[in-house]
Amino acid sequence: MSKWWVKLEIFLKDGILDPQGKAINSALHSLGFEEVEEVRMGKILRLKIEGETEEDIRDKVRKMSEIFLANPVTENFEIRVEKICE
Amino acid sequence: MSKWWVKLEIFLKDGILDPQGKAINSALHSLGFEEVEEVRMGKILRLKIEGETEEDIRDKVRKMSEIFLANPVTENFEIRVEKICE
Amino acid sequence: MRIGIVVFPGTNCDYDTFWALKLVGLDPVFLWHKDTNLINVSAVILPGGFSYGDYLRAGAIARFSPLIDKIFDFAEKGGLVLGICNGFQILLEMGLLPGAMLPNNTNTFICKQVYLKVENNDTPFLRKYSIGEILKMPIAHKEGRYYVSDSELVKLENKKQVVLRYVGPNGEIDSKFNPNGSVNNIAGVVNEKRNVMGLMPHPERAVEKLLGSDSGIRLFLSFLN
Amino acid sequence: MGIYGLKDEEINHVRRLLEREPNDVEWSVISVIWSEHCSYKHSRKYLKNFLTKAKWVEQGPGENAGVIELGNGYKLVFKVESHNHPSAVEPFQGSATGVGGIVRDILALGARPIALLDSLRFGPQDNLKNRYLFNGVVSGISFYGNCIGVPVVGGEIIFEDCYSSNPLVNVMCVGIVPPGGKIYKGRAEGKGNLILLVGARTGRDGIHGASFASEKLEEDIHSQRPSVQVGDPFMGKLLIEACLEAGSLEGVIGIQDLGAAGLVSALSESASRGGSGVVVYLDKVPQREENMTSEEILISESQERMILIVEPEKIDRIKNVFKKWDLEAEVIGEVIDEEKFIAYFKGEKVVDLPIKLLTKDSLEFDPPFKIRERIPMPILSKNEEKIEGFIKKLIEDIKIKEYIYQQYDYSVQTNTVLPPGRGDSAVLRIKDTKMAIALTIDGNGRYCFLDPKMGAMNAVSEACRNILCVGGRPLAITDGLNFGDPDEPEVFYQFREVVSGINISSRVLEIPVVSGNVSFYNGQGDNRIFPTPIIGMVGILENIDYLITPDFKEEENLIYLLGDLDWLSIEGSEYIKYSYNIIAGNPPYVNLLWEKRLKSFMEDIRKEKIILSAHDISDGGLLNSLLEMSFWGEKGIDITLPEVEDYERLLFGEGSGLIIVEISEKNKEYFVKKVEEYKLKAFLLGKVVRGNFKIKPYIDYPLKKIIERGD
Ligand SMILES: Nc1ncnc2c1ncn2[C@@H]1O[C@H](COP(=O)(O)OP(=O)(O)O)[C@@H](O)[C@H]1O
Ligand SMILES: [Mg+2]
Repeated sequence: MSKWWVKLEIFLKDGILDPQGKAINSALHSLGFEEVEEVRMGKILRLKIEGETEEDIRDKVRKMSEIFLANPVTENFEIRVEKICE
Repeated sequence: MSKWWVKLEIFLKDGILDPQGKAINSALHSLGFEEVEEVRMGKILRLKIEGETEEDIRDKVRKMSEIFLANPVTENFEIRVEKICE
Repeated sequence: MRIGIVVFPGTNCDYDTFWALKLVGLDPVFLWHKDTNLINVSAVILPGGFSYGDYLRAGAIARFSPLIDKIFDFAEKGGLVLGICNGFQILLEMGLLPGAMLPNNTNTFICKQVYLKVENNDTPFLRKYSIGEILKMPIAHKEGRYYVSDSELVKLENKKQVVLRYVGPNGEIDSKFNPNGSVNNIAGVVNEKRNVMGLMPHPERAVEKLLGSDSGIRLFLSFLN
Repeated sequence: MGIYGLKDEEINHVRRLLEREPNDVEWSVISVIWSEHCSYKHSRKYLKNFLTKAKWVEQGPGENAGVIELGNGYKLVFKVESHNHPSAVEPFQGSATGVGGIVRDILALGARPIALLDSLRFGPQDNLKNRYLFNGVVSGISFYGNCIGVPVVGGEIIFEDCYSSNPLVNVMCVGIVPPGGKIYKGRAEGKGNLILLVGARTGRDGIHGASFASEKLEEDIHSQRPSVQVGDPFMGKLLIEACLEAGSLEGVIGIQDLGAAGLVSALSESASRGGSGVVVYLDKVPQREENMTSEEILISESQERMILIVEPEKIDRIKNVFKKWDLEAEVIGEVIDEEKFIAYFKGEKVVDLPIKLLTKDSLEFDPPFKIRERIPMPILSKNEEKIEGFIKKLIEDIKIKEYIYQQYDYSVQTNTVLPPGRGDSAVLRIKDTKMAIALTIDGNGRYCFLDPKMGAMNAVSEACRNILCVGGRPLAITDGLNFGDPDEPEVFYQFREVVSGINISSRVLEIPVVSGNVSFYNGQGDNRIFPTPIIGMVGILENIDYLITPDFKEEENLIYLLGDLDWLSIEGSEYIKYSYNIIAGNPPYVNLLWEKRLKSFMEDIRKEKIILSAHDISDGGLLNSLLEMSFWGEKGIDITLPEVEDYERLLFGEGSGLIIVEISEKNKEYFVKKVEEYKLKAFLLGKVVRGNFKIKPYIDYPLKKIIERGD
C-alpha cells in the first residue's frame, strides 16, 4: 500500500448563481484589479489516503464524492491525485 | 492581451485546526472509507483574467491574495494558471 | 399523538420544537440520532440547527446517522415527516424531497420575520390553512436558497408540490420579498405523496403572539387527526 | 522585558519566593500566568473597590462569572469578555473564539447559555482594512453564536478613528440555572478526585495568547500566527450539552473552562479556589499535533476544552456522557492536599510550583498617572445644511444595526420578546414563569475620552435607563474595561477615573458589579483607543406584563420628557462630531441622585402600566430618540420646543437622566402627580399624531421617509 495526496475541487455547476464569487469579483474591481472578468468560488478538499494504484484512488474518491462530498444537484467535482508519498 | 483561467487554492496553514476537515474525515470513516487518513478543507477560486504573460498573471493573483483573498496569518495559497483562451 | 423530534449532534431547535408541540397540546418525545427504532411515533420532525456544524454542506453529514434509514422507511410507508430549516436541508440530502439548498444569495446568515403564502394545502401539514393565506414566521439560516433545475421546477410546480412561498405582507410575490434567492420564492415543498414536507421558516418560533406571531400553531395541530 | 515578557522585578520576585531558579518550563508557566490578562496586575487593586454584594447576589467577581437570584428559584449567570487582540489579527476567528470563550465561562457554572450581546468598536468604514475587520468580526460572531444556538439579542456598534488599528470586540453571555439546578464553582478540591479533561484535542493553538493580549500589537502581525486560534462551534455546542448533562449527575465537584493560558491557568485557579493542589500527567492529554513539548501542552489555548473535577467512583458514568456526545474525555491527573502544581511529562517531573505563587503572589503594579488636559469646547458656526444630513445619518445608523443583527439568530430558544433593534434593552421571557429579563450593553468612549469619570458614570446610568425603559428593575453589572497601555500615565489616569466613575454610580444606584474583564494595551501613544468601559447590565421584569416597548402606540397620546431640556448639551455629542468633526467639551453631567429617583419612579410606575412607550436619550439626542420611536411605531409626532438661538442643542444635544415617555390623556393628572411625588420633573413635549414628524418650529419631516428609512 502507498499513500497519496488527493485534491478534490468542488464547484457550483455553471449557470447556478455564485453570489460569493460575484462579491469577490466586485471587491477585486474596487481594489483596482479591473482585469478580472469572472470569479467562481468553490470548495477544495485535500485528502491523505492509502491505496494501491492511482486508478484505485480515483475510483474511491469518485465514489465518496458521488455519495457524500459533492451534491449532484448543484455541484461538479474534479479529482487530482497529486503525489505519492512513502 | 490574452485571457487566462487561474485557480487559487487557499488552505489553512498546517497545524491550524480545521474543524470542517476533521468532521468530514470522521464522516468518511463511518461511511467505511477507512483508508482516508486526513482531510483538510479549503477554498478555491476560479478567476477569469486578462493579462499578457503567465508571469504577469501570477504576479497579479499573488498580489490579490496577499492583500485580500487570503489571510496571511492563517492561510497558505497556491496559484495555478490553467489555460489560455482566445 | 406521540411525535418524535430527532436530535442530531448540533441540532439546536429541539427544545424549541418540543416546547411548541407541548403548547399546542401534543405529546413530543426526543429521538436520538443513534437510535435504531422510532418507538411507534405517529410522526417525525427533523428540527432546525446545525447538525454536525453544517460542515461541508448543511445536512450532508446528518444524513448518514443510524436513525435516518428508519425515517426513510417510515416516510416510504406514508408516515408523516416534517423537516424544519436544517431538517429540510437533511430531507433534501436524503433525497426524500427534490432539490438542494445553496448559501443565501446575500452571502450572510439572515434572521428576520418573513411573510409566507400558502400555495397548496393538499398535504396533512397544511390542511388547517386555506390556500392564499398569509403567514408570518421567522427565518434563521445561512443556506436557504432552494434550488432545483429548470425542468424539475416545472414538474414541481405542475404537481403542486410547492406549498409555501416568500411573499410581501399583502401576498405580493416579488423578488424583493425573497430573502435568500430561492427559485420561484419557494419556502416550502412536499413530496409527491405529500406526506413529507420541508420548510425553511420556523413554525415552532411562531406559536405565541408574545414572540411576534402565532401563525405556526395550525401546522402542528394538523398532526391531530 | 526579561523572560517571556516578565519585568525584572517580577523575575527577582519569583526567585525570592521560590528560593531556587525555576526550570524553563516553569518560567514559561509563570510568565503566562503572570501576564496582565491572567493576573490583573495593574487593575486588581482598583477593582477591589467595587460594590459586589446585594441581597440578590449569589456570586460576585472571582468565579468564572457572576450569579444573581432572579426569584422563584431561578438564577442568572453572566459575564462580559473582550477579544480585541485576536480580532485585530484574524477578525473572523478572533471574534468566533471570543464567543466560544465567554460561553464556556457561563457553562463552567453549570448554567445553560441563553443569550449573547456584542459591543463592537471599529475605525471608519471608508477604509478597506476597517471594513474587513468589521465584516470579519460580525460574521465570526454570527458563525459561532448561530451554530451553538444561543441567540445574540443585543449589542452596540460605534465607528471612531481611534479604533482603526485596535477594534474592540466585547461579548457578554448570560446563562440560566432553573430551580433545583446546581451552581458549580471552578474548584479543585478533595484529595484523590480526578481531573477530567474534555472536548477538543490540544494543539499548538494560541501558544502565549495570554501574553499576546497583554502586549501592544506589533506592526508585523504575521509573526504572531501562533496566537491565532480556530473555533469549532460544532464542538462548542456538544460541550454545552455534554457538560450540562454531566453536571446534572452526582459526582462532579467542580467545572472550569480552559481559556487564556490553557491548562496552567485552569488548574492553578481551580486548585487555588479549592485550597488544594493538583498533579497532572501531560502525556495523558489528548494531542492533536505530534511532538508537542510539555510547555506547549501546558499553555496551549486550544479552544473547546473544559475540565471537570470528578469523584473517582463516578468517573465512568461521567465519561459515558461525553462518549454519548462523541467527545473525548481523559483523566489527566488528580487533586492533592499539598497546595502545589505538579506536572509530569515522559516520567519526569517538569513543574513543581506552589499554587500560591501562580495565583495570588504575582506582583501588583500601581504605575504613576497623569491628569489629562480637558479639551475646551470651541465656538461653532451655525450651519443649517448640517441638520438634514445628520437626520439622514441617524436613519443610516438604524440600517447598519439591522445589517448586523440580522446576521445573528436572535430568535432561537424562543424566548426573545424584544429582539435587537427594537428597544433600549433586549427582553427575554423565562419559560414556565411570569418573569422576563432585560439585557443591555452600553459604553461611550467619546465621553470617557473627554472626561473618563463622568463618561463612566454616563455608561452606568445609561445602561440603567435602558433597563428601566423596557419595564425592568436593574439588578447587576458586568463591566468590560478597554484601555491603552497602563504604563502610559495618562492611560492609567483614565483607568483610575473610569473605575471610580463606575464605582460611584453603581453604589448610588445600588446595582452591584458581579463580573467583568479588563483589556489593556489597545494601541499606544497617539494611536491609543479612547478609554472604553462597556457596561453590561441585567434587570428583571417580575411580570412580563410590565414590559414597555419604545414604539409610539396611539395617536393623540401625550409625549413627555422626564427631565429638563436645559440638561441637553451639545458638547461631546455625536452631532458635533459628525457635523463639525469636533470632539470637545464635557460629556453630559450625571446627577446620580436624580438618576436614583428616576430609577425608583420607573420601577414603581411600570407596575401600573400607564407608560405606553419609553426611550431614553443618548447618542443623537432628543431628535434621534423621537425618530426611533416614530420609526418603530410608524406614527408621526407634533411637538413644540422653545424658540431659541441654540436650537441645535435642543435637537441634537445629549444629556443624562432623560427619558421620553408616552401616556394617554386620561392618565395625565396621575402621571404628573406621581412625577412630583418622586421629586422629578417632566416636560410636555407634544402628541403622537397620524401625520408628519413635526418638531415645531424646527423640523417637519415626512413620516414616510422615516418608515422607509430613506430608501
Ligand atoms: N452589534 C450589535 N449586535 C446586536 N444588536 C445590536 C448591535 N448594535 C445595536 N444593536 C441593537 O440595536 C438597538 C439600538 O442600539 P443602540 O443605538 O446602541 O442602543 P442605545 O442607544 O439604547 O444604546 C438595540 O436593540 C441594540 O441591542
Ligand atoms: Mg439607550
